[in-house]
Amino acid sequence: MSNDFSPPVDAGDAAGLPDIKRILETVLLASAEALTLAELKRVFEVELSNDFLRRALEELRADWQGRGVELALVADGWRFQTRPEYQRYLDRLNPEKPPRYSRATLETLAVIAYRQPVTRGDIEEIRGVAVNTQIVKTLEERGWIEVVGHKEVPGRPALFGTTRHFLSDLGLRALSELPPLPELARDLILDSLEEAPPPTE
Amino acid sequence: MSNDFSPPVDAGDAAGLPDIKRILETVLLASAEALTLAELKRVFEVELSNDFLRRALEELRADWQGRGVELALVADGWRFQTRPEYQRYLDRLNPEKPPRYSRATLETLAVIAYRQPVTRGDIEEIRGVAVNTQIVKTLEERGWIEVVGHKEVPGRPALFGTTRHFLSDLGLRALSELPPLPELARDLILDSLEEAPPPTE
Amino acid sequence: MNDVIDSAESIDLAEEEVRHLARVQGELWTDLPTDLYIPPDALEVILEAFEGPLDLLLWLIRRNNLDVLDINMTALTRQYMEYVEVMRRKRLELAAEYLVMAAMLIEIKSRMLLPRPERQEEGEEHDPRAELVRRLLEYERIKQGARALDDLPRLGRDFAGVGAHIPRLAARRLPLVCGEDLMEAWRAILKRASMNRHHRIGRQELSVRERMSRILVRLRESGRVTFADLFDPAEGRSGLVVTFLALLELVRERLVDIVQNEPFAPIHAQLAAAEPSHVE
Repeated sequence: MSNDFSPPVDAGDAAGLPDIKRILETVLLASAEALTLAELKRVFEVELSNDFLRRALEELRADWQGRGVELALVADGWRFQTRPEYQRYLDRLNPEKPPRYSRATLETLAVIAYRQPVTRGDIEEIRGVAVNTQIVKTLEERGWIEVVGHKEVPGRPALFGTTRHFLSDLGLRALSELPPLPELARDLILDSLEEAPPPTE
Repeated sequence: MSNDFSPPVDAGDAAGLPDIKRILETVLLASAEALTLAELKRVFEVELSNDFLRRALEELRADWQGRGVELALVADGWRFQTRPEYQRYLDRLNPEKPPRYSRATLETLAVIAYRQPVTRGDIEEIRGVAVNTQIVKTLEERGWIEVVGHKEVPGRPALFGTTRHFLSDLGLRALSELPPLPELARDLILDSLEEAPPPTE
Repeated sequence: MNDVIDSAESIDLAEEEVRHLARVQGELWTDLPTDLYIPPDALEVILEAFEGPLDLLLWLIRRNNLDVLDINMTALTRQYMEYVEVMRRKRLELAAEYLVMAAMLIEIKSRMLLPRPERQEEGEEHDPRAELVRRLLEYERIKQGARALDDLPRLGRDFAGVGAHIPRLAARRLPLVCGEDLMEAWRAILKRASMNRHHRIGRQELSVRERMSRILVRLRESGRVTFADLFDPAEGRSGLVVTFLALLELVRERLVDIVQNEPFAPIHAQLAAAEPSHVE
């Protein structure tokens, strides 16, 4: 069924799709955080199916095409966000530059993102240098990484992984949407260095 | 003005009214605070007149008519804000603990409900403490109590009673649907036994 | 190593940083000199451009057009050692990782010079450089991954969230009260009150007291009302009784006067007049 939304059971609260879309729009525009389907369901007095809600959200997303703000689905849920093309206007309003991350920070983040779960020792092995505590703290405070467990070796070192929030901040829905790591001369390595094939995703 | 914004134009930053409106919309939606005309002017590379900007904002406000979010001019400037009618949806999303009335307020209300019509003096005598003027005002503003007459004694003190609105807010058809009160003597015994089962009658 | 957030630092290629930073030092280099001479002033800057020994090795390999899969260990080790030597001379707090890597390079180089033992593990031919190459490639991939992550549009930098204001007034919530709350409040009052006073409030009395309020409101609005008009037969018998009891109570409490001007004339109810004795 393409577009024939049947009106939700007992209007009460929301008589039809236009109303539901307007309510979704309002709630999402007012929310600073992304909202999951479950949270959005809670908004309505009547029980709406996931399917119905998803279709309403997709329609709403289409309604917002061509504006400076778009409805996006990210790891944390649905949220309205500005389009990157409009960032320069926001920058002029607020000239304070967001923090730039050092290469060390970004590389640490990349190891955790692409090789998770990893211990501090794993990160040091890959980068060839000690991990600065401040870097881990910075990434934790940003809510991008978290301790996801402990490795069952002496000392039980913490295992780090990235969070949903990290994916959402980059506008992604899942880890699989991360830019793929380059396959560096993979064939050559496989041919000549049989005992050390490169890790593959 | 429906949805037919033309695509963003780079040249000169803002080629026409639709672009300017779209930029204003984006910037205002992204801003947590209200924005003054001066701040909004800063967003544009080209110098826009106050008049022009105000007209664009008025048009934008009109575009948002009938939505759950409105563009409002408040003391601090312009901002998008949710309409009161949509508050209940936001409340359901974020169920906060509802505030509670103080013990003094509840007791005053109880005396008025069970002993109406009563004067302030009656309430003070029953509760054994002076009645705070603010409490009476709070209950009057809530529309739960009203002055139903005056006692013909010196000073002609007001007689308070509960309103129909009070009954409907409590989901009652009549005052007699309030939970019946057990006898005092029995209460005290039960209380002293520390059992305090729900009173049945 | 520059491990903390530094707004001036970027994810650009090490070479670009070296060149850029070196220019800041007043020297106009387009590349590092091949003789590896490093002006003492620039050394620290150059060190900071590398994230560690792996980073330095990758840079040396790239700069010398070495094949990462067939590294000339002699050339690489010599160059690396020269760097480390300069670093050691100028910077005593040289990170230990650089020295560990130096030891590793020398070990690899010497193993390549030695005749290979007959029995290697499982008969496989083992290239001493394999582990180094694996680490270099893995690090290179992570470097590129880091750059790719940095290039992704990021909330707060390349786009923003939205947040329509929720007006405070609309957000004001009123306390909820239920019947039990009132009962509890009443019990609390009674507990405080003297023990010998018995308040018993039943359903019947409550309806009477409620009706008293309603009659007072009606009389205030309409003035004098005929007695009969106060009764609504539609309420049924119990309703009529409640109204009658309410009127009696109102009269007893001197809130309402019942008047009849002459026998058999209509009876009226009205709000009690001020007592003459109190009106001076």
